[in-house]
Amino acid sequence: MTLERNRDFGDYVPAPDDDLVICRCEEVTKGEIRQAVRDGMFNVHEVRRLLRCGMGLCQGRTCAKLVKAIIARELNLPAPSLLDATARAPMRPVEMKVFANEKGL
Amino acid sequence: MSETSDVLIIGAGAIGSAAAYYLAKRKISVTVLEKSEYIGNGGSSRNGGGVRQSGRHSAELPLAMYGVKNLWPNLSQELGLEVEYCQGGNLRLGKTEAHLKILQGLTANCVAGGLDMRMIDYREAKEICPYLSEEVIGASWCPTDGHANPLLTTLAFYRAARKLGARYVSGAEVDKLVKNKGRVTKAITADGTEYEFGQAIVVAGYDSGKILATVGLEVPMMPLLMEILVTEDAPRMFTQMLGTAMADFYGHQSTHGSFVFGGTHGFEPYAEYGETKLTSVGASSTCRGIIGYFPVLSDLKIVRTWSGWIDDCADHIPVMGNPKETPGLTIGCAFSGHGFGISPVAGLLLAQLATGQETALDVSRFSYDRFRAKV
Amino acid sequence: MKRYDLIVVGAGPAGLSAASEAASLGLGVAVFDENAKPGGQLFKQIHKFFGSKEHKAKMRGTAIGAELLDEAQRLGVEVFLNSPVVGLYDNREVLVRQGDAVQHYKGDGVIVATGANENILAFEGWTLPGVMGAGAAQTMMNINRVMPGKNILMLGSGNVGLVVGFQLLQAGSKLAAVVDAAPYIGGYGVHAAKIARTGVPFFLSHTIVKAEGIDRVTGAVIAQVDEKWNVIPGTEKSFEVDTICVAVGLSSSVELLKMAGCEMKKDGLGVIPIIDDDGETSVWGVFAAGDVSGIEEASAAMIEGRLSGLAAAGKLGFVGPEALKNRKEELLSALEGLRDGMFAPKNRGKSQDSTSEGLPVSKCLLANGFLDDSETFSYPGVKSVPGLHPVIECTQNIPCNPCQDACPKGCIKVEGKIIALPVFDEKSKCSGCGLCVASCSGQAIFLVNEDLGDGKAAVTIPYELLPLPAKGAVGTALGRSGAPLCPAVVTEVKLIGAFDHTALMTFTVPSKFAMTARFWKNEVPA
Amino acid sequence: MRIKSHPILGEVKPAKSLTFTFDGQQMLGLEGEPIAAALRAAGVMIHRYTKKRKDPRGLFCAIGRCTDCVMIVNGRPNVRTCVTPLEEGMIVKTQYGAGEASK
Repeated sequence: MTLERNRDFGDYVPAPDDDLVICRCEEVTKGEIRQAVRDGMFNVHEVRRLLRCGMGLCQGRTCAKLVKAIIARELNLPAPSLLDATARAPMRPVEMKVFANEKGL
Repeated sequence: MSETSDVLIIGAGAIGSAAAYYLAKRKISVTVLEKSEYIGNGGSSRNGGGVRQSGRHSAELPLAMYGVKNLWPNLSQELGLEVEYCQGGNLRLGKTEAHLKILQGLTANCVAGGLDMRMIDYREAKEICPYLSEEVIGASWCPTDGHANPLLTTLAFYRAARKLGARYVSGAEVDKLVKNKGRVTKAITADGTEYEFGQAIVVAGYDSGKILATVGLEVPMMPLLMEILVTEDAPRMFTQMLGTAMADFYGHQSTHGSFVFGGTHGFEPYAEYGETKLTSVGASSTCRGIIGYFPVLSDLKIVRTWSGWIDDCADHIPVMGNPKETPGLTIGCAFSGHGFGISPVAGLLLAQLATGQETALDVSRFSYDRFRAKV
Repeated sequence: MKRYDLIVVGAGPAGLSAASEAASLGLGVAVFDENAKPGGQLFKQIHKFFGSKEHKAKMRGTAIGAELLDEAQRLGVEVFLNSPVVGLYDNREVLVRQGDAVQHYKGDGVIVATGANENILAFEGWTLPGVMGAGAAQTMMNINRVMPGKNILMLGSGNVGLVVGFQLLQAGSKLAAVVDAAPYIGGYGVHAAKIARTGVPFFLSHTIVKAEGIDRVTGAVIAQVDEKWNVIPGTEKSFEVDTICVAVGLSSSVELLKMAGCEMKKDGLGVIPIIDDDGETSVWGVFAAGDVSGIEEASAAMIEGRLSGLAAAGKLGFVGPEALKNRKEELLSALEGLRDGMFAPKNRGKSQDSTSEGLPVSKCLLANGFLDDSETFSYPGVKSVPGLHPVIECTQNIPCNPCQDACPKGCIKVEGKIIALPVFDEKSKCSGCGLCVASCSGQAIFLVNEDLGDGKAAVTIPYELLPLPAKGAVGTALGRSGAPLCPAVVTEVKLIGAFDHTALMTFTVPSKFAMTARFWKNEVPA
Repeated sequence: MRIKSHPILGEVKPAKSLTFTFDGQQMLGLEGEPIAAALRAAGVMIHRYTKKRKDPRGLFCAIGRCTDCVMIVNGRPNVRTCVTPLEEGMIVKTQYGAGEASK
């Protein structure tokens, strides 16, 4: 979908819960996410690449929906219209030595 | 909003956004079109983050050196975002005499180009990075190399360019370029929107090929799929960019703590161009490479793997310039898998090329002319 | 590469059912599960299941899990535990972590039955130790036999919140309150009622403001919200709790399906795979069954699993078209029964003002978790007759019918569809056996003799808490709301095998409380 | 606190006691249970302190998904204690940040 990205959000109005941690692994706050959207990060992919929310040990398994909802609210869009981050192996953290030890090929 | 701009940039990767930034800084009106829904969704967000001069082709070396000297050190400050640039040096490791021979060749080539780079023995390498396997017998060492975070660098250029007024449109795939009276003057996107321009920069990775083909240009590129992995955070262990003579793997520990490693597994591309699937063997192969050189990392957990496409040029160096056949058009593509480290300087040069300025460095070696039949 | 006719990812209700269905048709099946124990969430589900008796209703999740495992083992399914699937690659190649290696396997068919993740809620203090998912609390108490906390606040009144809330009481914890931002209880009314009658308050249209504490939870503050979910200042209430459980829904664990390239569709804030009625995704030979294909009850997951197992067998030529068709119709019709009624996936979010019988749904039940005493006689299971008789306080269309078969005297009828409200046939003679009381997964059936002849009434309730009182114990009878009514003397406590751990406690109260006393507390009224 | 008797699950099955240490302190757990259960039974709530804010964290999902309960186990950081079985002699430590074993 074509998206014009030079959008005027007006002045940033701090919210009382801007300091709330949203991504528990990388300790990214709601305020940081809101600010990132205003800086032009218009989707889950860009916000996570900028802030690392969803890039920690759990890979966003906990916070993905929360992050999505905050981005959507800031953009004034329905949250389901945003796509999730891509799912990638490994589904659980796996040690290098285990990955290196392949069997059954 | 007007559909006309002084410069139209096709591709919002690190290089496209760097060009947009340097143009917008000069108050030139810029529009950037991005095929993907996401900024920097191609190789710019998928590479290993090397900011490397060593091991470069002699043509690229001056660009890499210029970037390390003039652009990278202040980039975070200039763009207002920490891009995690770390000048920790580059260690390229060898385990056999044959390896050392390769490294010596690379070193001689770079030294000839004026780079501070030398061969070191195991002991010195171990002093630089205490985690090396005892099987390592020597290495090449370039103390001024380093790494940065490609995701942040790309988004920092985008963010800064956008703040300076560059217009960005994502989800806008260019179908074709159109010539008018011998000059390329507009681009038409898949939904039929026409974007007119004084000059266009095509900097769309492998996709540049089909866009350029619409005005008769042909860049000899191959798409290659690379796989990368990232680990859990770990306490800071080392700052160097790492590689091996045989290119078993390459990577570094990022400043936020996780290790990023890429590698090849010897399998030919199996995916359709554009898909970013992974093989079931890629991560395993890279891990074996890493553990062979850094056994201490074997307990480190991998949290994610991904892949990305490289626009590999027939002669493995980029194409940058204004082809004679297509006035109005600047090309920047075929960075062949080593574009990230030179992305700021490439953006700067493309901005200069597109506006008829004298370029900061000689770019004649990257000219499109080199593919023309010699008569 | 080791090849199987069918690889199933996840040994929960859907996965084990799928594996057994396929193995029964001759497929060589492997099941991989990341946990040390099979059964998925079943072994945490210590409550009796709803549904039809053909599909394991009134059995506890734990017993269903054991039965499914037995079946799979009998049919030669290879179940690999401690075997997290790392990735699902092209051509149905499955990479599994086993011990210190990653193993490559190939499935001619692959059924992904990876279940769901708990949703969460972010609020001030939510990262403190002591805030946890309701499922986490369930794992700790029912699997590990460790109390998650002593005083607990439950956020969420869906079935997970209600079921876990009651299980916390069973584990010996105190439940301070059940809180939900919605104005109505989201889960089954009967689940709410069994909590409410113990005296636990429900705070609907309330949200959590903060978890208090410095390095662990020591309290919680909630407040009322308006229609736009904004906190109404001045309505704050504090609780001294050490644990806050979050039960705000589940999300399908779709990562493997996404990785495999299956087409997805939106489902709330997340996505679920697009599947056909066999559970097959857009990728050939890759199926999705159970919660991963959309959140439902485990009873539906088991049938979905069987459908996918059957379809995989059909696709790979293990079953002929006629047999395939017949079995599929049988399974689809069972699934249809479960997907009916006011809690069906298709009716989620719709108003539930009246039952399919045209009876009004109790607003008091929806807002407070209990039926108002004046409303009970509106329902076909509640009638006042002389002598001993069942009182069936089942007031919503839930697909469930074990009570009908439990009564040897034919007192109870679930007519027509399985979602119909049970009807008490006052012409039949109740023998007082109590099987209906123990069979009701919602603990909504009571035996009452409204007049014993001495101005007293006898009330028999299902009781699943410890300690069981002794005969003769004097305590307090509580009403549906949990409010103390009067002193009550325990006259009998019956626990036989057929009751499956649901004790039947009979106490006597003055006759006027016969139709209102619904719980007994071991406290002498002041 | 352990749940010895349960109305549905009955009496707890006897299990072998295992000795382990938590931040140097000797503790007892049971064979077959995850590290997190043994810690919870012993009243330990804090598993780690975060990197940026130094906030305390404990058990959250209990099924190995959220990775909040990670600790340093036998010298290895980021071990999910809710799904890692307790073993005799295990050395379990509070994790600070990415795995520095002390403040």
